[in-house]
Amino acid sequence: MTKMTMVQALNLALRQEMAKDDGVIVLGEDVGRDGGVFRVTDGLIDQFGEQRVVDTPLAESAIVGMSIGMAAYGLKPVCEIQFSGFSYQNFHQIENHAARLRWRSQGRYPMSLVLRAPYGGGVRALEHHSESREAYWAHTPGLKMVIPSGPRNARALLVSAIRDPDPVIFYEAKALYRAFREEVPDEEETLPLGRPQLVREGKDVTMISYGAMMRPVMEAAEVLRERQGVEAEVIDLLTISPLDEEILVRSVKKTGRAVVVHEAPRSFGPGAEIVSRLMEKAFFFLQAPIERVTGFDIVIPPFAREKSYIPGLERIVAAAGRTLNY
Amino acid sequence: MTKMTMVQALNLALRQEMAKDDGVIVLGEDVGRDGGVFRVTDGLIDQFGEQRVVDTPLAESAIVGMSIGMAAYGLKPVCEIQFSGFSYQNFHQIENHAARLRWRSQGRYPMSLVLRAPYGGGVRALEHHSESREAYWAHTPGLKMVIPSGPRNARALLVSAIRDPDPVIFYEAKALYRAFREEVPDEEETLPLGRPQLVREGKDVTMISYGAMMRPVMEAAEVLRERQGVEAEVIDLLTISPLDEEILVRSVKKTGRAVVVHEAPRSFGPGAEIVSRLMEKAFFFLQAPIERVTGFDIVIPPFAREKSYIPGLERIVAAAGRTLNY
Amino acid sequence: MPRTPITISENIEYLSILDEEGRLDAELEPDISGEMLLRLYRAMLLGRRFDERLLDLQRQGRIGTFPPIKGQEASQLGAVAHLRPGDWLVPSFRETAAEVWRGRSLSSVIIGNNGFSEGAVIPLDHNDLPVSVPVGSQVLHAVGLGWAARYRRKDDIAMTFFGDGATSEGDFHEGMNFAGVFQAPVVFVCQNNQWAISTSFAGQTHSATIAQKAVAYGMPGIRVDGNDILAVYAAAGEAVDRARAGGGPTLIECLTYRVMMHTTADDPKRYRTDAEVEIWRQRDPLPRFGKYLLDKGVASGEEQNDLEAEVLQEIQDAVDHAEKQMRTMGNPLDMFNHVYAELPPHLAAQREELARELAEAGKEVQS
Amino acid sequence: MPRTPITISENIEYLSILDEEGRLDAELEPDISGEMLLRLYRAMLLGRRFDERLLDLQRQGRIGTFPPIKGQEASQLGAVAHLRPGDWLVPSFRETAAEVWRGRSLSSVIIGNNGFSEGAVIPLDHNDLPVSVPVGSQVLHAVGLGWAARYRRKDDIAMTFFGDGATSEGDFHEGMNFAGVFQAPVVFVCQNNQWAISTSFAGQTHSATIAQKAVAYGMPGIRVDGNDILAVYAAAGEAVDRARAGGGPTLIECLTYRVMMHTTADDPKRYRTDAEVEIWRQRDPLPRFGKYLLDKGVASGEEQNDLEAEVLQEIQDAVDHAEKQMRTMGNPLDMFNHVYAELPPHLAAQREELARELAEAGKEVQS
Ligand SMILES: Cc1ncc(C[n+]2csc(CCOP(=O)(O)OP(=O)(O)O)c2C)c(N)n1
Ligand SMILES: Cc1ncc(C[n+]2csc(CCOP(=O)(O)OP(=O)(O)O)c2C)c(N)n1
Ligand SMILES: [Mg+2]
Ligand SMILES: [Mg+2]
Repeated sequence: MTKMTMVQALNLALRQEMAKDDGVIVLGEDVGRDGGVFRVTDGLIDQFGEQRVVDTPLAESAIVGMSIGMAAYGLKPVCEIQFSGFSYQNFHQIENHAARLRWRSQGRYPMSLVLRAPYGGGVRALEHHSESREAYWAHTPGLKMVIPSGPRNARALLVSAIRDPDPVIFYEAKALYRAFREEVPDEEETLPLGRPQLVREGKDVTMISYGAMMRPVMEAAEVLRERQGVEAEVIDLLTISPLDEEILVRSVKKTGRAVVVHEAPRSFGPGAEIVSRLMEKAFFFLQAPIERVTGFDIVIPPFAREKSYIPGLERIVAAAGRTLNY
Repeated sequence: MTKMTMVQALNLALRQEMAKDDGVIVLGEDVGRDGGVFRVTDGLIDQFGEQRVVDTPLAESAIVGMSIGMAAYGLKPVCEIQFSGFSYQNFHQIENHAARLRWRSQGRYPMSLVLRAPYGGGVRALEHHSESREAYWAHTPGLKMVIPSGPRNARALLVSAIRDPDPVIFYEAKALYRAFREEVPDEEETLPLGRPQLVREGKDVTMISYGAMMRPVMEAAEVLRERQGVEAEVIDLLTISPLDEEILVRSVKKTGRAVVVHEAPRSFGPGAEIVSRLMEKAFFFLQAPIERVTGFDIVIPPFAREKSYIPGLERIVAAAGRTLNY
Repeated sequence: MPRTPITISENIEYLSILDEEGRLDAELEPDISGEMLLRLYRAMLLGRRFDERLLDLQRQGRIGTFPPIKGQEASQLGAVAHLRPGDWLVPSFRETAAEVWRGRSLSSVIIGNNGFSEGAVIPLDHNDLPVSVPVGSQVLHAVGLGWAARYRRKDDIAMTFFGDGATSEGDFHEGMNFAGVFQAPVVFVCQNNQWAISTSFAGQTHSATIAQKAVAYGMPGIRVDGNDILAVYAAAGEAVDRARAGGGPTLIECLTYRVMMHTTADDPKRYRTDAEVEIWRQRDPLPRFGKYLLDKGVASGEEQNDLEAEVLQEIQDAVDHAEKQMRTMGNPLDMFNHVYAELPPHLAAQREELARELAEAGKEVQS
Repeated sequence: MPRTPITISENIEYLSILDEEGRLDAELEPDISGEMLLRLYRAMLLGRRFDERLLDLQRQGRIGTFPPIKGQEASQLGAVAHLRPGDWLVPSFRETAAEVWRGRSLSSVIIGNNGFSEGAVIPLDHNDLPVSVPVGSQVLHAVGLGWAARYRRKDDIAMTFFGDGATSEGDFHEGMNFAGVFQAPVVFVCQNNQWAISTSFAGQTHSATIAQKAVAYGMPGIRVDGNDILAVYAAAGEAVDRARAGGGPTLIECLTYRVMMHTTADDPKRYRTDAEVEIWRQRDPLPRFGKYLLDKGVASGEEQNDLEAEVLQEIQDAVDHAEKQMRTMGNPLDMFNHVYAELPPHLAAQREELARELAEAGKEVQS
């Protein structure tokens, strides 16, 4: 066990999987010599060489398109898109091909491909560097969409994503990269994709979130207990899609109330799907409308105003209060 | 008044707006000489010349990127993407720029741009020619997303879209292009964007849909009356985003039940947002979970199987039945 | 020298060996065995007759929309002829002759054109990708495949096909550039059939040739008479050998013509003249090659006639076989197959929904 | 001639006028008025000193991350100097000197670098687009603007800037190709500063120059010494005149160097040697131009020193002004402005939500 930041934990995941499986290839802009602009791939090129840690020219569609070819060949490309705000340059390669090639070839070609990209706000970045648009991928059949919430699960999920036979979009919250350290076991650890985790038990209200928002959500749960004696149950989705609602439904059947929290814009966002699943599967148990605490339906503003955009502790606490007092 | 197909009605809209405003420019692949692969732009080049009906090289990002430049200049480009399945090639131009340039320039540059694209299944087409992914755009702040359901509203909405100061993604259901004719007035007609329409009154259940699905939905409403004496109220969204839920909420407060129908995949799809808005605004009035009748969460299959994918009359009737018997 | 021309070090050439009058440049004549010549001729003939038959079937409503290849057989076959089974063919959507050369069955083409996913299946003994509809997008996959082969220390290469229209797409550019930087073993074959639906070559690019676009990527480029199978064969042979030997990628432009409509949904009379088409009908690659074989004594007129009959029979058998097969296909529940390696719970539930619906409608399907 | 080289008809040249030793090729010396020479020198100096000051501010935490331009002043100013107010500058993110030349205030740069949307405002008397961060994407907007100007029968042109890295993006290719086909009045200026973050020019493309990429689009291309403002000025002048006269687009490659880090978040020591940087520091465009003015008698050493003081004062005033302005900025509710021409109902409601939240938190804002 070592205490690690999320950057270090992700680096460990890559390092161990690369050592274990020579089919794993890391590629992207500045992932080699530079070690990635956030240093997630730091040092990999020294250990594995330029053949396995590939600095590419500046072209996202090509990075993904080339990865698709590699995956069809049977390799396991882990490509980095420098910021998720530039993953739309390769949207068509993902939608038209990565998400379909296994299916189109009737199972002939595997598509074990991971697209890593930093997402989300809170790091005083330039325009296009703070978006949270996981819903685009979550709505795309054939993909898996994963977002870890801390060093330990980031490492375990990345290992699982690399081993997964299907294409995985793996978003990493920039705000978490160096925010805190966690014990991460040296030995191998995986986490199954498609399984949300109950991370705090409670009986009064269910809070559902993922990624960077897990921190204010957990804080809010604590504050609710301290301030009002409210016991919030908290679920970390980890995998956004395919969304397994079972544990969510179970929790809401118990609490009767739910708050969904994400940075992404509200309308047509991830929260809407969660609301819908809960309404479909736990209709009679709901005591109040489910609250969505989300980014607004506008472009996330440049950093002078981003704090007011991103859901924070008080916004979450207030929403929980509303469901409780409904 | 002339009886027109949707193709003819769209052509009329373009023709009249172009005649009226020399800032309106039509551009895209095969829109000129060929009149568009579905003939929506048929004859425009003869009337307005090559300067206003521009056949472009084969590059979607360029078509949209060039349109963005035109719009910043103050023109009103109406670009055609040949099939919505190829609009992901220009996803970044829309997300990174079209949806933001007014905002980025603090209101300095207008972005009066319409992106027309045929969408949806039911015409025995090749792969990538039958998708329904309006949720991508609906989730993107700064855009408007419009889908007409017949010749007359198609014409009126397209005129409004062209005059709108904001970028509009305008999806046209291929299945409706020549499916039926409607009286379309010769004189100008517009419809406000952002206003769903109540198209059938009823008291037992609210059915909400748009685009090509309006036909089976209206049929289902009729069948429900005939078979079971159920009075379904039907709402045609017309504008998917910005979604104005007012009329939906009012209806559901009356009926207590709702069925949402779309071709798009279910998860993280447009229906989820509608469900969420209704749950937020009409929670106490809901007598049963809202039913989502949608495409499955898979790539729409090639045409031998597409009938089983796309929601049809019986699937809709059955869903209405479920909410009524809940 | 303060104002000096920049020397273009890339080699960009034009190649023609057997011209449209059937005149042979004997010095450049590639050394092809009689057996290979016959195989190529048969494949061209099969490609041609199959295309014609598909058009009939489409007009009879027995298949859906499809893109005819007539006139482009030489461009395709002269190039794929060099591939070994372990190599990768990465087609667009208009390379039926090339796909069939690589082992794709005629019946699978018919089945695919009838909207059955089953038609896309690639023969197990060939490493090819299925048809790719989004124009230009497949070019990048070839780069990844070529890169991967080299990484695995195989001397397999990737050959990708695309049209003149495709060269306008960003993906073509990104793919060429990546191939150049990584010196990937990829042969880029542009079938410049001079039309992209209604857009002429002149409307597609202001460049005089596609071949010279190789200059932008520091890569050799060559334009060949694409209706001259000997020229295509010679140029592709050089490119394939270079790629296999580690010499990097090549761009080949086959100058040919789309004699038919873009797809069966298209009406070319709207945008081009019959006169232009007529000129190109005269340049037909098939009789040109037939005459060469005749002159060379590889296949007599009679032998060519026999081949014709053989090929027609093969096509008839394929149609019969496909139509028989399709009667047992189409279980709607199969649409859930292969979307993921394993069906996730929510899809299992949706599959169940559909199964229930079908059962209620009295449709018998195994679920 | 069955195997013949394809003649490249595009004119691709290299241009240098005032070399790094300060030697002038008098024959090629462009005819620039003394007033213009002084304006250009002042703008270079302002660009340089402002860049240095921004770096200080960033290190002091008084602005956010930003991309320094040091060493690229000549590439930018030699080109934009030809634009008229009605023309369009379409920048990437590393053209601060060019933007300032066009009338953008220094304080707006500081404000923008502090995360205020207000910083992006374009002066009303110039037709420029704001900074564009997605690499290569802006190139297409220039084509649309140029096209639109010509459609409106104006002889205004568009000039777009981008880096060597940007030439790998599909959008660069699509933009060049569209400009060629439509003969749009666009000048494409590539600042080849030889690095795209950590990727060297050699790792970016296998092409020997950026200029020769023009061949792919049937367009003239020229490579100039980008640290030689006379060469940039001469080449850009020709290109601008050609575009304005209806002669179509041009690609200009300014060979220069990113002397500083990519952005203040970058550490170039990880991927390049100090020795390489040192070589390029010697080629600094600023003293080279200063010496030329001295030799030419346009500005004495003393005059240059006075300019230096003047420029520093201008920068100080801008910093003061910006910091004062920012104290009155930042109403969070403003984030809802300009997303649409009119606020739609759901956004009005969300704005209301935020206003309530801020009120509850005791924050005073006008809603
Ligand atoms: C990305 C994309 N845009 C548009 C289309 C529609 N489309 C199909 S084929 C075609 C023309 C292709 O021209 P070319 O590349 O020359 O190939 P050809 O059809 O001549 O073989 C177009 C526009 C498509 N399939 N994909
Ligand atoms: C589409 C896109 N991909 C990646 C990035 C991240 N990024 C910003 S600048 C840059 C390098 C740009 O290099 P170049 O075009 O040479 O311009 P320079 O920075 O040298 O001025 C990268 C990779 C981006 N902004 N946009
Ligand atoms: Mg073509
Ligand atoms: Mg650069």
